Amino acid sequence: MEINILIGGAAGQGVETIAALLGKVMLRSGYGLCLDKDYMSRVRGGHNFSRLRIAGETPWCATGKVDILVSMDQETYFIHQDTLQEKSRIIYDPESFSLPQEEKRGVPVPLQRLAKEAGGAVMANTVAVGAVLVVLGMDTDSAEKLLQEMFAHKEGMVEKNYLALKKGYKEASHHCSACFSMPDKKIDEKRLFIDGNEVLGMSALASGCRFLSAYPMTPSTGIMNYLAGKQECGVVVEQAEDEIAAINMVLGASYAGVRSLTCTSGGGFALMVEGLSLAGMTETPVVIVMGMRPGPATGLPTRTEQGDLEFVLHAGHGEFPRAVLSATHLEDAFYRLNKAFYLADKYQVPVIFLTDQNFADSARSVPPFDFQRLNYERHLVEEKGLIRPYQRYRITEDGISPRALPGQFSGEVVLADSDEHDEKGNIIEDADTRRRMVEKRLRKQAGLASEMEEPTLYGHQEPDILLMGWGSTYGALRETVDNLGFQGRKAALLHFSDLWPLPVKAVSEILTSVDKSFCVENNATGQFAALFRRETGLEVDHKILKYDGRPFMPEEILQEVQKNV
Amino acid sequence: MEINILIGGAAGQGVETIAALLGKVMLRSGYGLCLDKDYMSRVRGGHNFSRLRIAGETPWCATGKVDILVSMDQETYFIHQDTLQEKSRIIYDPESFSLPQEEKRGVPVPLQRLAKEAGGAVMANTVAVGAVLVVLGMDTDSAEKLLQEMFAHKEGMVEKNYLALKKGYKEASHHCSACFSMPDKKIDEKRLFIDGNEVLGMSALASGCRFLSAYPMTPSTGIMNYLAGKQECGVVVEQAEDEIAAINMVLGASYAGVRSLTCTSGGGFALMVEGLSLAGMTETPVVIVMGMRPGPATGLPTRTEQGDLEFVLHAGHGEFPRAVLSATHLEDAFYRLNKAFYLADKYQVPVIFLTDQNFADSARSVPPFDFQRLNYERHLVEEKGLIRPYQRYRITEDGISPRALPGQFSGEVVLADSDEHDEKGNIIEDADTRRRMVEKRLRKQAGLASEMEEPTLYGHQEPDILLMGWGSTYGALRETVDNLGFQGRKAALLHFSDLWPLPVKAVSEILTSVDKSFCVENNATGQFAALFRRETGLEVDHKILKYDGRPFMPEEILQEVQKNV
Amino acid sequence: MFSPNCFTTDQEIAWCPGCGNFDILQALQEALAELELSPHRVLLCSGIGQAAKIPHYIRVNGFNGLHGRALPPAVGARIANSSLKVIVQSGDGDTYGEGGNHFLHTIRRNPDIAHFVHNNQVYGLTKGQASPTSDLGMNTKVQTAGVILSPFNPLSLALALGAGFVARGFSGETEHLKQLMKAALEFPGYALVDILQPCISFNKLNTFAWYKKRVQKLEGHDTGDQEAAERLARQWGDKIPIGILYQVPAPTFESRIPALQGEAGEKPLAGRPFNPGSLVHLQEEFM
Amino acid sequence: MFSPNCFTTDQEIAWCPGCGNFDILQALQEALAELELSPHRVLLCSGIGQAAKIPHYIRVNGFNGLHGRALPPAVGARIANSSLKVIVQSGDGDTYGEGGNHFLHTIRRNPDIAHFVHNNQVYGLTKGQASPTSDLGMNTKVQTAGVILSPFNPLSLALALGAGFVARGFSGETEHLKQLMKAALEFPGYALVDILQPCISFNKLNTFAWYKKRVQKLEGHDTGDQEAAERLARQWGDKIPIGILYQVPAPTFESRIPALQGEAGEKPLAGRPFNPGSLVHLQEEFM
Ligand SMILES: Cc1ncc(C[n+]2csc(CCOP(=O)(O)OP(=O)(O)O)c2C)c(N)n1
Ligand SMILES: Cc1ncc(C[n+]2csc(CCOP(=O)(O)OP(=O)(O)O)c2C)c(N)n1
Ligand code: SF4
Ligand code: SF4
Ligand SMILES: [Mg+2]
Ligand SMILES: [Mg+2]
Repeated sequence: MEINILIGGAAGQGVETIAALLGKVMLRSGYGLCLDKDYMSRVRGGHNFSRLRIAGETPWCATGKVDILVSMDQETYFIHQDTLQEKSRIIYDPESFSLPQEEKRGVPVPLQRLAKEAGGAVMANTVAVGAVLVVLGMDTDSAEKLLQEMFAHKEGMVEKNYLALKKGYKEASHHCSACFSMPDKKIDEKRLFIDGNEVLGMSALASGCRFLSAYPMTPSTGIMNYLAGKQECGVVVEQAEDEIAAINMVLGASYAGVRSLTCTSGGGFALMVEGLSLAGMTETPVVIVMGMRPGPATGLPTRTEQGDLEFVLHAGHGEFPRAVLSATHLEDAFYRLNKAFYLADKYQVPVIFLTDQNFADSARSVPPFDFQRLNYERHLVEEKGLIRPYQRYRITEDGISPRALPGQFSGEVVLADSDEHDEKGNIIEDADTRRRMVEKRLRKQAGLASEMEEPTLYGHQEPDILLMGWGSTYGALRETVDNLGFQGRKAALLHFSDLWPLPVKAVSEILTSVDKSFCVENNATGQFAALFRRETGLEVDHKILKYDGRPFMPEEILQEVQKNV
Repeated sequence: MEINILIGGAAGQGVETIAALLGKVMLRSGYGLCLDKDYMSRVRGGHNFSRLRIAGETPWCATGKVDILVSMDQETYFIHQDTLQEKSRIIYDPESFSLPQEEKRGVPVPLQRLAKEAGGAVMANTVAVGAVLVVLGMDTDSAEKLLQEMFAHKEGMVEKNYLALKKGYKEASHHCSACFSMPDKKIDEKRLFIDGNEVLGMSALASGCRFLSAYPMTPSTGIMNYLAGKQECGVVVEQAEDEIAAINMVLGASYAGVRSLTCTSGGGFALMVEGLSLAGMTETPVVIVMGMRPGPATGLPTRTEQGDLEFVLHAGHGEFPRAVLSATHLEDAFYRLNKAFYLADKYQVPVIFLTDQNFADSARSVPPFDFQRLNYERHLVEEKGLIRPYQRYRITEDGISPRALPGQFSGEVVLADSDEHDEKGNIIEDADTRRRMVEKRLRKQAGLASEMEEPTLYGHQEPDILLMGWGSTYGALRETVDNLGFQGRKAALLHFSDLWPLPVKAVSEILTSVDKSFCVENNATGQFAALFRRETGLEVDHKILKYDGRPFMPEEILQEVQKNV
Repeated sequence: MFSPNCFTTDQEIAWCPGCGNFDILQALQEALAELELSPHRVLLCSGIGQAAKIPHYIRVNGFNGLHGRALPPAVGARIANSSLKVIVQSGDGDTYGEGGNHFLHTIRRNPDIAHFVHNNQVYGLTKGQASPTSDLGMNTKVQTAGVILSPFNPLSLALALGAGFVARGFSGETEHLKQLMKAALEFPGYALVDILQPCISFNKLNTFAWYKKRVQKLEGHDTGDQEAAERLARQWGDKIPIGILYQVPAPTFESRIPALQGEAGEKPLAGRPFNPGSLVHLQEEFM
Repeated sequence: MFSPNCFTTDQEIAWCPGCGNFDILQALQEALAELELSPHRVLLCSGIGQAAKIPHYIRVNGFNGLHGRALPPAVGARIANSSLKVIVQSGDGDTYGEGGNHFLHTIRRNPDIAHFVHNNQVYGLTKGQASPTSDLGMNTKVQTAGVILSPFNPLSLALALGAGFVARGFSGETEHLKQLMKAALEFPGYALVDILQPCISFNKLNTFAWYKKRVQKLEGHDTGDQEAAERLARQWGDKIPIGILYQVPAPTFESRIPALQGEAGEKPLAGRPFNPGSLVHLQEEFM
């Protein structure tokens, strides 16, 4: 039992506002929900939509079928009519456009007019929310409380919005009241309704990150927005003149002692590549959130892809250790970004945290996070551990040199150097020091490898069918495995969050015992499958690839799997 | 029979001048020779040296032992004394420093004083050349002719240099005349004495490249210097404000119709990565010569490494076809850079041409090139083939769209776009066009693959021992195989010039039939071996890796091979 | 024969209704028509942003490149084919932020390029962050405590760098803007027109009315007087001068590049015939 | 107690004997000593080039980063630890070429950084190509027909961008240079000292003698007069003014960043205690 609502319209018509309002109402009413967004690279016009999926438990991802279509313009109806079921309903404004005559599922609600009657055209969104609520057979209590909170500081707006809500509710009730029955609620405790970028911003803040420098770029701008709104928590957010400045500022700040972050997308990351190599050479901790979107070049700026895995794995000239982690689902991402900071500090390496538009812009209802689980060890030299004269790049067994901060110890200076250097950080040219420094740095890779988490098998524990994936496809893959299970198939998922150094034990063991393996990726060339082969020599049987800028739906994956077993 | 001369001294002491003079004398005397350079990232002081190896046939690379050491300062002697043989000789200026008493191999020649007597201290280099010639038992005819050519336009300098040459010759003859016997000459025809950067510059020019924009960076600056000196041939060389400007200028020029080139090293290439992706998306032909040096970051600016293979293979966000070729030896590189231009134009893709400091700065005597073999097809639409309205990104079976130039056809405009686009080049957002455009672009990869040259087996045709390598290690590997052959081993070399798409047929076939395979690379992580495994699932038995910034000597490789067979 | 219609395309325009970009587009189409430039002889290079979408809305050759990188391809194209009339058009963020270094050094080169900057004092496409030209104190989602970097003055900078043609326009004065564009297109060398452009969605400070009230067409100003131009360039506040501040030609980049001069120079680099065999003599110096 | 010797290192200096960089190094060591700055409280950021090797020759904290990127790490370090005295030092190519964009936008920020540019009007480390400040017509291996880009004037540019402290020094006037450095180090905000520095190996045009003959110490100039400063900045040729052209403080970047103000602001960002548990309340807005 679940309800799927799609709200569509032109950019600027309030699609996101309706979705956000409805989402929060559902959250507070104790439902599980998820929300994703599909939007164009423009500010007004075109076609955008948000999908809200509501169930007893929190769903893992969006699906393709729609129960209620909130159609803010005619285009929305034509684009999405194929997703409608027999019993679906279409909420639309009959004074703005009309549905084809044979279309019997319409719920006409004059959104604009009712909003104006309530006090202003801007409230058309609230009218639409009212209409949806009655169609679902819900009351307006929770929505009213929300409007109260949202508009408390705006003179008279609470009342006007109440009125708009009621008008929509009433008008729609003439056509369709409680046309759907809501799922059974299974959630008692408090939940957060939060999207990927917000989770990452919150995690960064709670990980003690105190400096973000970035240059705006979809789909990562949300992280910058989140942190910029939290400057009272003692974080500094500086919009850089370009991504080169961003990464270099962040390196300077990290060198000087604060946990620092930058966030970007492929094109901006491309500009950070030299700085990444600098982080590798100077052994400066840094976390880079890289939100993927379809490339090459500008590509499809507001859409999703997993096309930059190999790019981030090998980005930067020269050889140096790094870690690459990815965002799979919200709960995991909260703790994993903290792990990124931990690894960066402990190993003094750059850590790349891969997300994508699908992750960044999708929200779900999740239980509160455990802030006590977050790590804030800085791995700095303490007074008592200090060996004088201080050597920033002392050669050690594990490759990790003692890290002190400039100004930390009287009489000691800290020299970070982008040239090959000796233990003090001074430029060298000789072959022997070079060799020893390369080895020192690369020894850290082993330490990093030991920190990588093996993926755990989800689904059947002795599967015939193995799905493999990484990053934001987690939800769709998990649902696919569930569906295969319902069909009596022995199916399981190995989903990777930690990508580099690649943890290969679990998968190498199981791969030989399954009948069919599938690697599912949101890209055109199967980059994870290639990495996997590079590391193990093993090949998966099938690749399921999608590269049209849209996220996977579970039903698409299911279909591809069924074709091949 | 061969002679090895090492000329060493501080930067600014004329090491390179002596080497160049001697080299040209040997060339004209009909010997085969090669020359390599080892220098520091400074303009004066420190320690630099050049090694000249002279034989009947042209040697493939430098070796570690030295017959004549021209020691311009005391440091040179101490650094290189271990490379000397019993019969070696050391030419030095006794008025500048003295050798240890027990050192009996010295040939004292007061370089400074004799030069001043001849007319000026700058001619110390010419004095040294004279000394070397007599030690080798050669006459001064060829050297005189050369000085005549070099100084003809400088009043009085020819005579002064003659005098200096003679003084050095005479003075050294008191200590050691014809201490060595020269190899038998085996070369009758004319040869060129040319280094890697010069070969690439000449090839670019002869390939019809008419625009270079670059930002100076060792070890690629030599290409810019070469082309800048040839502007009368109709090439434009523009020093960019940064590497981002360089690649983008070059893309604009290529879009507008000229074969264009940029050259750089790792750090500069890092800054071009976004532009690379732009070339991929706009399908603009471009050739990038990427001269590797040890990283990460600034690393060892004047030294050599093959550490950026994986970086260039995956550089750029998003997925797009590219070719990666490499410079193995001079003759091959001359034609292969032309192939790079050909591939770029035909497939409308970026082509990366990998070199390194070892290749760039090493010179050999080689037969004249066959300019008629060079390709200059531009693969542009002709009037008769033009389909109107012109569509820059028409979807075709092989993925190659018709390329017209702006201004070429009256009434038709050419639109290049970095966003995902339709056939005309206009921005799109829909899934279907996106999918078709991704597939169109990636279809070109198959065409590129069909153009890749399989490496040919050098050495024993049914080998037990297989060496694999790529790029500038060719000479050292070839000599290693020869040496193994002399020792009665069945050894062979598969050396890759074309790297991506990787031609795997030859190697996959032979790998299973050899006893031991070795992948030899000038890096610390075995990047080619990793690529090879990714593409074939196969693993080599041993990796021989060197990452101290110095090129391989054949004897080092030999030793490692012998340890493991 | 030449009408602005020659330059229209069938693309749906993705700008917000009421955006100042529409006026700039129109002024450009009219300017090109009045100068009788055939679409295939014009090249428009742009970066990424709202303004930078313009090559899709006007029928001329277009190179819609990377964010911040509109100028370098234009310079490259001028070298390759100096018979093309080259225009560069982009946003303020693109030109003065991400692309600042190219702005500096392109001015130093002085290529024959007309540069039209849509200066809406905000990042439009990425939804409202401050741009280099945003006024002090402007609040955005990122600049939550208001802009603290002092605004970048493109005109002062261009003058300090020795640009030969420096002008300011306003999208709301379309006719005047068209004249500026024509003058820039006819100027031999690099010509900057910084165009004040209301962004109705994100810049609530510098609105149409705000600009309208302040802009003042220059009259009687001597465009050869650099110090006067510098003083005018600094004017920002109650009165903002629009018009040509400075106009003094100097030798262009193209006129100083050896390969583009003389007899061979008459044919664009891109069109010259070539035969590899003609260069065999290059080998001699190495023998 | 504080002597220039406190700041010397055991590194062999890789500059050419006679290079102007030696004088700059000495002036800096003396300036730091006279200002009684302890080595561990000073941070010197540089890029890549001959000048940029300086952190290896002076005993203070050093961040020797990438070519062209000396400024951004310095700004980051100031944010992280505003108790550090931060100096940026690099070459003209580094600062005005590769790093041009950071130069522009760092001036707009006005962080408390002293910026000393070793302006030898050439690329030294890469062996003699033109730099942005090279004089017109200068011949090099790349600029074989002479430099054709008009020289970049850092002082004019800094003034046009509103820099609060703009000065020019000459390495050959070490005492005078030291005073400039001290003034820049004491100036609250971004302070530029462009230092004329002979490169004996590659710049045969602007030699020590060339500079020596031309430089003129400013006397009686009002450092609060922007227009006068702009006029002086443009002077290049027979007479080249050295000294402080402009000096008018304005609020610094650091003083406008919310997280660095108030009570918490007294402790550098890098040194503040932190406990993840203190932020649990962040979740409320999502409930
Ligand atoms: C390298 C890179 N960084 C960031 C972006 C994201 N981006 C696209 S447009 C834009 C800003 C646009 O502002 P402006 O240039 O002023 O143009 P406007 O939209 O205001 O016309 C940004 C930051 C990008 N496309 N590429
Ligand atoms: C990204 C990048 N491009 C190019 C280089 C090569 N490079 C090193 S120093 C330098 C120029 C140095 O000139 P300048 O900054 O004037 O310093 P100087 O040596 O004259 O003191 C260049 C181009 C580099 N290290 N990194
Ligand atoms: S966001 Fe602003 S600049 Fe962009 S189209 Fe809309 S009004 Fe114009
Ligand atoms: S090359 Fe020039 S700048 Fe570099 S150290 Fe030598 S003299 Fe100084
Ligand atoms: Mg803008
Ligand atoms: Mg310099």
